[in-house]
Amino acid sequence: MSDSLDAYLILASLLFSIGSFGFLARRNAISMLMSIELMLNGVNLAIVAFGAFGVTPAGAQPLSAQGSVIALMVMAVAAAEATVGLAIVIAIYRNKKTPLVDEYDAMSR
Amino acid sequence: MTGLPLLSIITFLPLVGALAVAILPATMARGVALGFAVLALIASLFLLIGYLPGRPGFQYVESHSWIPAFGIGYKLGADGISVALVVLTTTLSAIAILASFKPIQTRIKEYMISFLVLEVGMIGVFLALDTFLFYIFWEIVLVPMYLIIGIWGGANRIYATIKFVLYTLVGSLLMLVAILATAYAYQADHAGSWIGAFDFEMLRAYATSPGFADGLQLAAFGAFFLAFAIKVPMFPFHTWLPDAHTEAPTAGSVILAAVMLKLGAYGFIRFALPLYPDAAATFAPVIIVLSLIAIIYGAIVALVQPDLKRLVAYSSVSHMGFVTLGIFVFTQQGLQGAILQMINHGLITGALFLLVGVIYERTHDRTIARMGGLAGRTPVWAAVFGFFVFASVGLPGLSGFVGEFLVLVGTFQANPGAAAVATFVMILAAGYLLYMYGRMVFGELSDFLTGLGNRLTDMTAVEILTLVPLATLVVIFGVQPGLLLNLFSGTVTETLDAVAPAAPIAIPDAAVIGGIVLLLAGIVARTGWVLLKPSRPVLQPEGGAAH
Amino acid sequence: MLQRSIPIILALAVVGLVMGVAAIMLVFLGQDWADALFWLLAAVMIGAGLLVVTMRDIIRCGLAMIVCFGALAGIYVLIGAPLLAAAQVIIYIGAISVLILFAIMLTQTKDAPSRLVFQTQAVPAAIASTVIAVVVALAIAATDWGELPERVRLATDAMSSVLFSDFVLPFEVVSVLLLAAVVGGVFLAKREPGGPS
Amino acid sequence: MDWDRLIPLIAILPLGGFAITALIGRRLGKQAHWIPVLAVFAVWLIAMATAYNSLTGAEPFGEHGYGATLFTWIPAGAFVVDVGFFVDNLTASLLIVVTTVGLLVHVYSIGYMRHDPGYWRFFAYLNLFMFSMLLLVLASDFLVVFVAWELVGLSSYLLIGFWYRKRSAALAAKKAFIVNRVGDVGFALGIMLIFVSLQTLNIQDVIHRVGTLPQTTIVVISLLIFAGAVGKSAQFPLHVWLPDAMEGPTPVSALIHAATMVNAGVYLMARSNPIFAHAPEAMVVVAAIGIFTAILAASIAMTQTDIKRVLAYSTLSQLGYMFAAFGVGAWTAAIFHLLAQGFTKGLLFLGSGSVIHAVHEEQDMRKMGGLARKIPITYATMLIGSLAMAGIPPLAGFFSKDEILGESLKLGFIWVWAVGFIVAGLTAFYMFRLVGMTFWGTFRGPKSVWDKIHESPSVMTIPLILLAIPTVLLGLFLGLPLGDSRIAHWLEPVFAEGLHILHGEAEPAYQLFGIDGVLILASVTIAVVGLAIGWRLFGVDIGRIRLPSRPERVRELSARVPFLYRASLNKWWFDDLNHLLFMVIGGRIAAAMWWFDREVVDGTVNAVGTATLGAGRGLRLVQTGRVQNYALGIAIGLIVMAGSYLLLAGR
Amino acid sequence: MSWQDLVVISPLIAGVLTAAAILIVDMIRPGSSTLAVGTSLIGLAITAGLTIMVSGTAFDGVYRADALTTFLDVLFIVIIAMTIVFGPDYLLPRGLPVAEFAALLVFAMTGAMLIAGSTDLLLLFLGLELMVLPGYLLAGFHKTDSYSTEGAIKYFLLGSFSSAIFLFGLAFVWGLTGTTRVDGIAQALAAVVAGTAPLSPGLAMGLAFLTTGVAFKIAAVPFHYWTPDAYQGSPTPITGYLSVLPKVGAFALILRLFVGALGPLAEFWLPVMIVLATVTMTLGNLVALTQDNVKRMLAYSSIAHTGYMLVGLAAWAAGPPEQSAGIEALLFYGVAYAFMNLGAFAVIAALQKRVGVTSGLTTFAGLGRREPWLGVLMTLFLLSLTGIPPTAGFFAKANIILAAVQVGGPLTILAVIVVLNAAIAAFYYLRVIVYMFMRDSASDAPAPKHGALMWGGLAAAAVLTIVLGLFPGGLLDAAATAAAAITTVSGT
Repeated sequence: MSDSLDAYLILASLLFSIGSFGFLARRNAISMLMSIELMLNGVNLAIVAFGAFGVTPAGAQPLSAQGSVIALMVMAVAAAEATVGLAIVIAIYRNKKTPLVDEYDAMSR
Repeated sequence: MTGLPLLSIITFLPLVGALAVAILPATMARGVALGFAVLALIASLFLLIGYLPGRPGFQYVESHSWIPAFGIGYKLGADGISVALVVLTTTLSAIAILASFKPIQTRIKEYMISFLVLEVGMIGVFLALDTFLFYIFWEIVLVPMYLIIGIWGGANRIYATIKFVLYTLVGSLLMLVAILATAYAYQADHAGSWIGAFDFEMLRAYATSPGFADGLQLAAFGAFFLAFAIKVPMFPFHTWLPDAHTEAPTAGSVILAAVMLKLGAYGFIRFALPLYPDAAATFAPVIIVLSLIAIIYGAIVALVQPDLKRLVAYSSVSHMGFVTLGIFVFTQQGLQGAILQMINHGLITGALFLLVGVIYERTHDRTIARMGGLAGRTPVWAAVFGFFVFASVGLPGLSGFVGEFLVLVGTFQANPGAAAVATFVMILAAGYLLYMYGRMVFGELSDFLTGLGNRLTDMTAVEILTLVPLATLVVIFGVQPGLLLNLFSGTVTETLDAVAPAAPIAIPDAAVIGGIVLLLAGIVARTGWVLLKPSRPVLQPEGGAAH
Repeated sequence: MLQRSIPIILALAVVGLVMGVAAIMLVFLGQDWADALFWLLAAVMIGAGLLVVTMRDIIRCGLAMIVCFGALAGIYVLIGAPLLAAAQVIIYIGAISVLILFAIMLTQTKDAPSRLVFQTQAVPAAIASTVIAVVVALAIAATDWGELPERVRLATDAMSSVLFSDFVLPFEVVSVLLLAAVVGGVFLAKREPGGPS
Repeated sequence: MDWDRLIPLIAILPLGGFAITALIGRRLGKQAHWIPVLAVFAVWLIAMATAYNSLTGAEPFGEHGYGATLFTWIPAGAFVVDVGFFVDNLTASLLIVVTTVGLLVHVYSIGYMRHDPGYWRFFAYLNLFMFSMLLLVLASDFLVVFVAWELVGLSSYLLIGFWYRKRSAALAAKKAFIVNRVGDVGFALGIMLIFVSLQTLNIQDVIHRVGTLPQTTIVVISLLIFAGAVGKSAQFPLHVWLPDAMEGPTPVSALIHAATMVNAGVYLMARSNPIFAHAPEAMVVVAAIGIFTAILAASIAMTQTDIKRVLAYSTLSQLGYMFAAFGVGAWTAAIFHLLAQGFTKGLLFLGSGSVIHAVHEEQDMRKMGGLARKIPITYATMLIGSLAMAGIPPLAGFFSKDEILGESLKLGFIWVWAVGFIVAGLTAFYMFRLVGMTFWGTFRGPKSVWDKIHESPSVMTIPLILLAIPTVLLGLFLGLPLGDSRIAHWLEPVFAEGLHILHGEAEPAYQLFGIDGVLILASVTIAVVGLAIGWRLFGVDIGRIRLPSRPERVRELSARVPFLYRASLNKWWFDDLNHLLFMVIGGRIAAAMWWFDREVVDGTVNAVGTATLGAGRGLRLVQTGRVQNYALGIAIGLIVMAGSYLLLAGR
Repeated sequence: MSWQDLVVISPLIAGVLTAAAILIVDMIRPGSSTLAVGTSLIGLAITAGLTIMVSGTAFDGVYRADALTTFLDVLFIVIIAMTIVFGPDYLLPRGLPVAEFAALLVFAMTGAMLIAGSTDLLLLFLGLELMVLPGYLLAGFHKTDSYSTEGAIKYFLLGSFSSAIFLFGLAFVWGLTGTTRVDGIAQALAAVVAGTAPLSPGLAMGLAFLTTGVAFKIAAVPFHYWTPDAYQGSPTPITGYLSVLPKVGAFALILRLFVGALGPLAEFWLPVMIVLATVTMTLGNLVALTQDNVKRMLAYSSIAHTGYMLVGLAAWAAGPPEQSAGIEALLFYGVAYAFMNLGAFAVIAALQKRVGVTSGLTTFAGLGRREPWLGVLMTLFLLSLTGIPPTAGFFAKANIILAAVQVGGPLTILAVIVVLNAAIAAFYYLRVIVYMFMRDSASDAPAPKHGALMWGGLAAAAVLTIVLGLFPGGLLDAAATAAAAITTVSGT
């Protein structure tokens, strides 16, 4: 079981879709941020799994190593996004006095 | 020819004028604009004199590579038709500018600039020998007219002008696709070399042999047809015209009627026929039927127009119907008559709009029913108006007659039935024009006009000055149409050789029945719609009607 | 009170179930412990994930997220990427989660936790995300990955060499990325003297 | 003499007169008449010279006339139209009438229009008309004829509407022009057909080569030309414009609507006679229409009370005679009648003008009576004219009308003869009804008017006298010797070819003491009968012969045939019919079409706009402003995308 | 990492250094806008110089400075320079710092340049992030304004959502091909096309996720929702930037990814592109018809323009890979679009110099009277957006259509759809002109004074708009070489 790529991939996709559900459903901006983090982790899991099980094409670096590095990059990107996102959340919170995204609808149509 | 790029000079003199107007103070705008318009006129007269009617092909050709990547060139050239139309354009532009000295009091600078740019576009269209360049000039014409109607126009001007631009744009954009597709077809057949793919002469040569593929011909001709039919305008694409005419300022209507409507007809003759002869032959019956409808229909609708300008506008629809009819019967007389009719219509309708403007200046009203007895109060105006009204009725001896009759003779050869139908419009034309003339000019002075008191003055010297040249030309071309006919007879023959229909064009019953069925279907459908919910003009920005 | 704790109960149920399965596998079926561990961690991760997106109190959501990431780290170890697991712990649990918790604190309104957890469109959202999950899962199942029979343990030195040979440029770019994020973030989060507090 | 220079002058001089007067006439004031009158006088001299030389067969005219090309008008490929003139005896005869009557009318107008503010305008128009009419007569090309055809229409329009302040005048002018146009359409189509089938429009070429065409084509051509003639000569059903045309000043009625323009139709058919000769079917139509118009107009003329309208209807009736004559093939007779009528009608109209002038612009005969004593010259001349109209020998009208009736009978058109015979009676009747009501009995107008009535100035009376001369003598001059008349000799070269085609062998010899004599007696008798009835009912007062008018008897008689009376009074309701057809129904159609244009054609355009905007309005609702809605949208998009990719992969 | 590598990526380094320099200068002399602008312009000039000079590949091929790179880089640099120039007139009255503004812009530019040059999935992704992250921040740059921040958070949330989607797809593609190199992927897919390897559902799904992610960045329907709100909310000069750089950058990504890597699968994703293009331009135009806020209207119009550019891509995908007309048209369109759009937004920014002036249509009423030059310039840009000759916008459209008709078949219909859309679009562009010239001004407030920078920038945009329309030859050749650089690669 723990030796099958599919298991890990499905797990990853589960995490991804849970995150997407959160993103679609939660009202609180920060909850949405967290959901995005979940999605990214799902992606990471998939990447690592591929790295662990994938066949390294001839002449390329070992896939596992590539995978880890890519995952690392993704983490960094996630961190950056979190920084930016939280900054924006705080800024809008100052204006609107609420973290609830569905009340940010001054602009529409 | 001389080394002097005469055509470029004619084309771009007004542009220089526009720049000059832009730089110089507004007080000088009128003078400068008129000056450059007259310069252009003089230059075009040089062209007229220098042009040698006998020779085939184009003269004064200027050809420079412009966008080598696609073989697009800056190529101008003149043949008989172009020469005639260019001179018409320059003349009427000068007159129109002169005529708008008094009426236009606000934003005179912008006005003159728009007008000169407009002139550039129109001349360019008539001289361009590169399909791409042609399209560019074609579109350039739109913008100034859009502004002229929209800024200096009447109450409902914004609706009118947007309708005008959008309507025209739909057609012309499809034409762009057609132009490009044609160019590619040429390129594909010349080992992927773009050289000559936009050059009219090359394309024409290719069109005569081996000729473009049927599918392309039909599609491309369809697109060209739409663009030109809207511009002419042919039934049922004509409804922008009455609005545009009614709302445009006097000079705008003049140019619109006198020159811009000719762009479409010119396009048919210059591009649509030579490039897609087979498709043209295929389409001809339909177009003839549409032209006949336009001729009769325009006249009938004109009979009940309460608004003077609208009446003239619908008469334009009717008269331009003769042009398209003459073009698509593919006979020497028909085509020559069509071109003659283009020029005559330009002179006569232009003059009519000028005269309407004269009265509008004084009364600020165009309702025929409120006029009456002008002959007593403004005899000169009444006389001149009468002159042009009869010219428009097609009175022999004035230019209007020759063109129409040639078209009819040409049509008769191709299809007597069509000629018979078209000839009946002689009655209707007399009907609506004389009704209007009698209503306005005869009888006792109407209460409305009496109310104006002495504000209702006769024509001023300037106004007369604007009309004298037109009247003279109308008489000259009426007595000596040969002056024009010989100018472009050669070109006409060339064009016809390209099309050369085997047999007289039989209008298939299918075309007629189809047309009628469509009309009826339209009536039924539309009536239903109207009954369901009354539709109002929507193309206008909210509150657009207001000043 | 009851439906308030439903998500928790649900999550615990999932966890318990899976742990039970794992226990059974271990004890009775004598399978190797890795599978069991996989199940365990997976269960914890999914359960925690569900809690993150369902719980009302956002602070608990944050905590649940930490749990979730922890479990994921475990899975990384299991899959043979211990270094990454470490990074996971450091970056996510260490940095991001804390950052988020701070943000939560900053944006807690007086009337928090708020009345409604979910959007009006929670149901369609659930459907949509389920469909995504199903589609992806089907695609995965239907695909022959030509994968190895068993997972490759990652050699740390290999990773470092890769990082500093092939991926040196991305590495540098990431630093720039973070720099930009920080610069902007600071500007945006900084309270304006004149601005509303 | 250099005819190539001289003959064009006939048309050019009036044109010049028109141009000058139109431009500077206003300043000339009451002297404005000089230029036009002198121009026309010069034209008269030239025309007379031309006519003389032509009729005497002098060179270059010879037997068959002389023509020359002046310049090419329209060069359009094969379609080449030359402007040129052609003068033969037919032209010559017309020239005589047109220029003579024209000149006299010009002179007459000097007096008649004296006090009109539009004095100069009037003379300008008159010259324009002279130019058009003479161009029509001289032209050597069908299209040029058509040009003149339209130009006379124009000048008629201008002159009918001369008193433009009168709404009725303006409307009458419009009506005249438009109704004429209806005929012109036919003419134009005929010209096209001629060109398409013969590749030329030169009249001489056409009439010589027309025989080569298929029969049907010729019939169609002749019918189309006939349509043009019907319009211009106001034959049924296009007769409605002529009575209204009396709204114009009386000299105009005399010149255009009696003596010259209305005869253009007959002239045109005579000019192109060989075409008709090839189309007997068409000839029958011509005869039928002509004789029907004759009786129709005569019947109406009997009850009209406006002096000029009576004359107008009599004009119609006489034109009907001419058409009938042409239809039966008595072409010489037709032209003879044309000439006779030209002078007679000119005389009568000018006379009526003098009368109207005398009673202060009153045209209603019921307000006249007993004027004979007050305006003797007018009376005398008009009496002569009326007798001529009635067909009393030896006046001009007698010869021409008698020849028409006789010919039609001899050529086997008994029905034409029969109707014509009745019409002759009616003519005599209504002419003397007119004379009786106007000149005899007692004056029925206001006393104040009666006192001021006086004879017109000599500038008006002299033309009357001058016109009376041909009215008396023309018949004797042209119509004798009977059966072999001078006019026949004149026109022989013109008609010989056509007549040969038509009748083949020469027609039977003239026998004074045979059938022809009987016919003469018959027509004289019927004329006398009609005249007598007229006298009986409306009185007479010639020297000894005196009878009182008997209005009550008139009422009684008319009450006896109420329908006929009302029909005659209401002109057989033709105006009402036209009004219904073209004003009411036509107006409805036009209005409907305009509705169609606004709602359907333009409405569709606007509907497209509405639809587009509507689509936009609908689609913008998607943009709710809620992030999650957007996200959901994206998610759905993602699902669709994945689905489609998987499908694509599946293929 | 060798010296050679550093030389090749020197433009990127220069970009980063410029950003840093701006910040440092600002620390030394806080709040000096002229200084900030000056520094950034100098830095950008240097960057441009380097870009034009260097060429070659670095880091064994993950970064290629080829013709395409140079073309796009120069475009990006000019865009950023213009945006910076337009900034102060709007920012200063609202007390917003120019330095951070400029720095963030330059960071974003570096990201775009990285995209233009990289041939490695991961690098592309990072470049994308580096391009958009500053974008999020800039959208919310007016942090005390609720609209600005609202736009920002919408942009950010959806943006990172799409990034996650993109990454997921990236993961699958990588996992299946075993490499992040564009050429490597191309080879692997070539095998698929050749039939030696199956086109597995996993791969298809990966591609779907990638497409979605990219479609979001170029604001293709139905992934466009963020555009109107973000554009309307952002400070106007930044809106101009947002409407141009991220879009063109994302198209650069598309070129590298879909043409470079997924080229072999062209006819596989072609149908999707055709549908995307049609839906995008139609919806964009239709909704734009109903907008009364010019910024929002231009947002929708920018969506429509995305559709037009996609037609170029579709034209390439439908034709033989070495026939690069479609790509050339796309590149040309990008350039033309950049300048006319920047110009239009710059005019709005200039109008909004006075704080409190909205971007509603009524703001433009009587502009032709109040500020004739602004009116004329706006007219020019709008006409160019409409596609009226002789402007860049016209030639760009013509070029797209030409590319489409060259392929023929369904693309001809697409071309017709394009022109019909152009006709629809004319209505709302002309409507602004109606307000400017045919309506009377609502307010009679005196026109604010505009800085020389603003005028300079506007002049530059206007000149470019006209010149590119009248003499497009040079740019055409450049685009041709640039396109060749990529199509030849994928052609093999």
